[in-house]
Amino acid sequence: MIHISLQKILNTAQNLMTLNIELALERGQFATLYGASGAGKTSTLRMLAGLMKPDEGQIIVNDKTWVDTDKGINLPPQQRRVGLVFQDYALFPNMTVRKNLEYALTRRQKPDIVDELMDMIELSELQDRKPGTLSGGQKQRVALARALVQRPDILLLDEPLSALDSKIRIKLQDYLQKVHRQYGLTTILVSHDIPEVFKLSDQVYVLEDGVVARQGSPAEVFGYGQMSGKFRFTGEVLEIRKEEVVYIVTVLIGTNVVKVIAQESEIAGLKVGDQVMVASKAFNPVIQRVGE
Amino acid sequence: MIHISLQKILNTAQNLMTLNIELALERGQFATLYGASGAGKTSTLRMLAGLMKPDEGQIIVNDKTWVDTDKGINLPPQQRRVGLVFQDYALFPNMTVRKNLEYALTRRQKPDIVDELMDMIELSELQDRKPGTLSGGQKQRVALARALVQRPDILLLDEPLSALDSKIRIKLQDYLQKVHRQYGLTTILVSHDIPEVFKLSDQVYVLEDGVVARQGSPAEVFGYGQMSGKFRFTGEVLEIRKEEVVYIVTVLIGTNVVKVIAQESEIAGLKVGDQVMVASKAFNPVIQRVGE
Amino acid sequence: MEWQPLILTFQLALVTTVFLLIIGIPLAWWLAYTNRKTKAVVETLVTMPLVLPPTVLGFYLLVAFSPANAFGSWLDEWLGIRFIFTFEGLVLASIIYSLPFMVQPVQSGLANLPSQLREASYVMGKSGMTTLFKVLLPNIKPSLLTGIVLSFAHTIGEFGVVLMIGGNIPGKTKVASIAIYDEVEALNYSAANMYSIILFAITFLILLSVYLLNGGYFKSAGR
Amino acid sequence: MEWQPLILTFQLALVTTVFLLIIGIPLAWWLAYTNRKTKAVVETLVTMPLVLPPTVLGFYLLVAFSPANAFGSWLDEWLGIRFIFTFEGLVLASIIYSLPFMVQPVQSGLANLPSQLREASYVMGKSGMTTLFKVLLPNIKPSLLTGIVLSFAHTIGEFGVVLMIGGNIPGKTKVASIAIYDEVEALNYSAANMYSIILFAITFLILLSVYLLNGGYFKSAGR
Amino acid sequence: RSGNDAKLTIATSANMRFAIKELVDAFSEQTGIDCEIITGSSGKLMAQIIEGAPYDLFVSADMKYPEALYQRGFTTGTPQTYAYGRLVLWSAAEGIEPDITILTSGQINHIALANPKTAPYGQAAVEVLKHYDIYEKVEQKLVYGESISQTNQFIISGAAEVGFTAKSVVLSSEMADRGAWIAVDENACRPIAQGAVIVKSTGEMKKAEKFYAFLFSEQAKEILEHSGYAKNEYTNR
Ligand SMILES: Nc1ncnc2c1ncn2[C@@H]1O[C@H](COP(=O)(O)OP(=O)(O)OP(=O)(O)O)[C@@H](O)[C@H]1O
Ligand SMILES: Nc1ncnc2c1ncn2[C@@H]1O[C@H](COP(=O)(O)OP(=O)(O)OP(=O)(O)O)[C@@H](O)[C@H]1O
Ligand code: MOO
Ligand SMILES: [Mg+2]
Ligand SMILES: [Mg+2]
Repeated sequence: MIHISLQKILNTAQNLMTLNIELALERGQFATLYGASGAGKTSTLRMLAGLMKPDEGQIIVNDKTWVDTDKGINLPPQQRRVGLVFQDYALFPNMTVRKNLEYALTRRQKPDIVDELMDMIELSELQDRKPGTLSGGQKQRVALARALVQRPDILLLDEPLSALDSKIRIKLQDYLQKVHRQYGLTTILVSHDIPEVFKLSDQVYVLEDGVVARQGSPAEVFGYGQMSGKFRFTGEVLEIRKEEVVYIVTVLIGTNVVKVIAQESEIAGLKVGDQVMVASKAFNPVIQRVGE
Repeated sequence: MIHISLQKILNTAQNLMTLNIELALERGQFATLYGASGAGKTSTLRMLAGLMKPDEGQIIVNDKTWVDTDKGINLPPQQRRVGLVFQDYALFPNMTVRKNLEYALTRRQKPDIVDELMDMIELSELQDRKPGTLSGGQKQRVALARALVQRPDILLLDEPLSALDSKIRIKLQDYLQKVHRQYGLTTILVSHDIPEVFKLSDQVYVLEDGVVARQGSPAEVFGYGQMSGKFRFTGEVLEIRKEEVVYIVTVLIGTNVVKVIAQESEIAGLKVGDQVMVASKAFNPVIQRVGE
Repeated sequence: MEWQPLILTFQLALVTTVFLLIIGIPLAWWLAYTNRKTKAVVETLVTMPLVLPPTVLGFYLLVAFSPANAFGSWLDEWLGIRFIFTFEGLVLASIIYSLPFMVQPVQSGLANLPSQLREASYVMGKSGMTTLFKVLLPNIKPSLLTGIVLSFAHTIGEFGVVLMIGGNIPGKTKVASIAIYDEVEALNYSAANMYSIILFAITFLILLSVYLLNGGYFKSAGR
Repeated sequence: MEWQPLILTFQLALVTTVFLLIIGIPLAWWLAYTNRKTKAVVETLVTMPLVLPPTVLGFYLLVAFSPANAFGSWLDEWLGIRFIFTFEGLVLASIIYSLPFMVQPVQSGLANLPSQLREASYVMGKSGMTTLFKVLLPNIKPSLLTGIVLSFAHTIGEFGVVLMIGGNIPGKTKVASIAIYDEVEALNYSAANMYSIILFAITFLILLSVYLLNGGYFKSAGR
Repeated sequence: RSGNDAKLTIATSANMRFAIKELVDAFSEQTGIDCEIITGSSGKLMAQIIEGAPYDLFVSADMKYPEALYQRGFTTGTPQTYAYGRLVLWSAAEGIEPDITILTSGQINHIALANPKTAPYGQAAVEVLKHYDIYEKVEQKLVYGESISQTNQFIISGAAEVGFTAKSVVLSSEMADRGAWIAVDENACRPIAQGAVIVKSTGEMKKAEKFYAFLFSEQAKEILEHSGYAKNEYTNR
């Protein structure tokens, strides 16, 4: 079990914001911190990693106290078994991919894990290249592998995939899932991307102005419920066109464009850019693989 | 009309890649460059802006020759009427928001446009703040406004929204659309995000290894066609569960989770993470606004 | 003890630093962004005056600028400028001698700035000059201050070159460093100490305030 | 003309630069990352030796380290080190005098590095030392080279301090700068020119190669 | 650093730079003792001796510095005068015949002399200017070298059209035929008495005493005389 209870006054652009976070994570859980820019997500991760000192609070990880401000305990980052993937990777530009991973080895560790991780995350071909010559997705994989070398108790991921294109993004999500399971990690992810949160996490914590406003499974938090018979899709209105007596509303659902016929009464006040729900009463879906 | 025909040998990590781009844009068009990391999108924009010299080629904008390597013409960036929004904003850290915009004014210009743009893009409240204290979305808006101050002929946007959360992202897409129409711009956007491309662009150019592999409207390029009666959605398999004699496949479509009942034959070879198409034969959708 | 040498010293340091800013900044700018092969040669040349003992450098300057020489007499006749035994000469010599201390920090400051700032300004139609003064320099204040501090301090302590080309004329070229040296040689240790302490105290206060300011900048620049 | 002063000069410059690296790097590291109020004071103190004329600084060092003094005789008796009229003394004096030229560039190099590099290393359990040597320094090579070049060149040209504390003893403290000075004073201009040209040529080649290397690094660092 | 092969270290003022070489050569030939010459300004050398410089003898440009050393107990005895310096007016500029009378003319922009505050030859030069009653008139033209040596650089480079230096300089082999010079009337200033002392507590006392004795020998007097120094305060009195 990981108990986190932190308070910190952050000075944002104009005013002060009190970060006041209470989290209780199961071992092996994949948790996500979700929230608007400036909500305090990165600050929370930094306090977990020991890179920022909380004003008050405790962090207890598997019965070991990392932070207890009352007792004056605040372990330095070196003594916390944490892996951290920074949003901008923070790879060491002077080292090759292999050297970046090897640097993370502790003195007592066997170096086998480096090869194991490079195999798993498909880095072997890149091992002699310097970070400067890698594409964004490749860099990200190296950063992930490097954070895993020490077999951390907790893996912290700060918006690791936000700058990547969808193909690489999906691939890296798969890697994340794989290592999370394989190494029995407790993972805390910061992400803005709802599909990503859905796909990866057991538990979502929504931060708003420094406090956890909601928490639960992705489906609970994002309010779509568990659907079965009836189907509902949320999407965005792209176009509203009048055609004779009805209106044709073009809706973007994910990457799909759907045209819906609607009555004037249904679309009262609706305008382009609005979020809408498209539901059907009778829907017999068939599924079919898309050729890649 | 904007004619672009450029060749440039780029040295990528291991080998050389020849960028060979032919584009013909209508005035007032919103075009998107889409393609994998390293395909040459940024390089194309940089050559348009005059920040990179092509090995060979021409750029003719509204009958004015910006580049003609045969004639030795290569206008410096200062003489091209281009607005460019860099992926990392490139705001001047030493200037306030207002000063950033005012800096862009030409000598002959009336300064009214600064206030006009700040109104339109809702920056007035931020005008006295320095970029360092702004959130990502706010920075992005400033960068966009700054690029518009000079009323450029062509607006170039290099993945301007990729690092933002979805709420801010949608808002900024709206701003983009608004200024594109209002100022009659010709806009070239680099984006990885298919919904964004759908929403914004008239024309998509897909770059692959330095050449335009496909082009057309978003619907044409991404192959979904213009749907009417029949509905199809593409999504990703999240889970496959056997329940008595049938399988329940959980599919993520956009941010929606859908459960589909499938026969064993339908899901042969299907696994978690696969892209699938969910289609229905009879679907009578109703539309409903989502409370914000 | 007289105040004149001290005043002269700070005048010299100030004027020299101002000229070094005027000369050093464009040079640093060119060096930071050029791809020319000559770059390394210019960098080396800028550093070379450091390598000679100041008195010897001073002697070579003396020979070069002497009115007995073609170049020196040309300067005198056509431009009316004399560089030996004049304040102007001290300034020139100090500029040559302290040039690397201005150029090097500014150059590496500029080289470390993200190139997008420059490019963004160019795309907005701004000239190199405007870009340099409005965008680049305001964003490398720590490096600029480092350059200013090193140049200023080095000029205050300069002695050999100044002695050689200046001729130790009271009120004109007798700066504090020479006055102190004089007193030491004349076995007037108490006067020498007095000068040193005052020079030290004033300079200490100047530099301390610069560094206190600088501290603020360094922090904001260091992400 | 003898080769000994030239050899001695490069020995002095080399030893001094090595010591400056050893002392200057930790100092620069502390200055780059500390938030202490004392920071500006230390920065100022490091720069202060520049402010005194070298000969006067040399004189004060001479008095401080003289065995006629409590401190000097303590050093002599307890540590067996003599700093005056010895090579060790030249090294010490040169270190004090050139310290800002090493500290300043390295400090601003470190301050400009993204803090994530340091933090990433700490999170991996690495000590400050390991982080400094394996991660930070290899990524500020241009700044390190600037520091090395300025210190090296400045030590080669150093003259006033060295003359005062070293006393011009052949083979021990008579470095090239003093030899050249001597020849100029003795009106042996041809010998002085000879020394100067050789000193110049060797240093020019050393610095040029450093800058050519540096050019490569600068480019890769300048995004 | 003692023993038979150890060298004798002689600290010498700037004006003696040329004569001392000849003296040392003759001495070494006679006794087989090798010598090391350290040249510098008298004030600097004195400061170094006080702080423990390994110099065996101090051959100064005047009596003041050796006397000061003696007062502080750094020498074996009182300083003795080994020679009297002579001042000359020297010019390396084309078309200038050095003479006291031209100093006030418009032809002359700068007059070089050693710093009168620290160098005896500079002091003597000021006395000369005052003797001819032109000090006030030429004060604006004066430029000061740190020592005789630097004064020489001003003159040779032509930066100063004319200047006062030691006779030993213009008679040296290096400067023979460089420019033109005239001797300054020895009645125009106080004689420049130059003293030498043996520095106490060096390991080379015996050798130092030998050189000291040699410095006052007839042979040395002869060398000094043809180098530009005088045996007596006034040659012609
Ligand atoms: N060391 C610090 N001390 C005080 N305030 C800080 C510190 N670091 C960041 N802040 C402030 O705390 C607030 C929260 O920042 P944080 O980086 O945690 O947000 P975030 O949720 O990660 O946002 P984003 O999605 O933009 O990354 C910001 O307004 C920031 O200015
Ligand atoms: N000035 C240059 N000279 C030569 N090659 C370059 C230059 N700039 C970039 N390249 C190379 O050209 C290739 C294409 O780069 P470009 O930045 O255009 O890709 P991109 O499509 O924008 O990719 P991303 O989505 O990662 O931004 C890269 O492999 C890069 O290393
Ligand atoms: O020999 Mo001196 O000390 O220049 O007069
Ligand atoms: Mg964050
Ligand atoms: Mg790009």
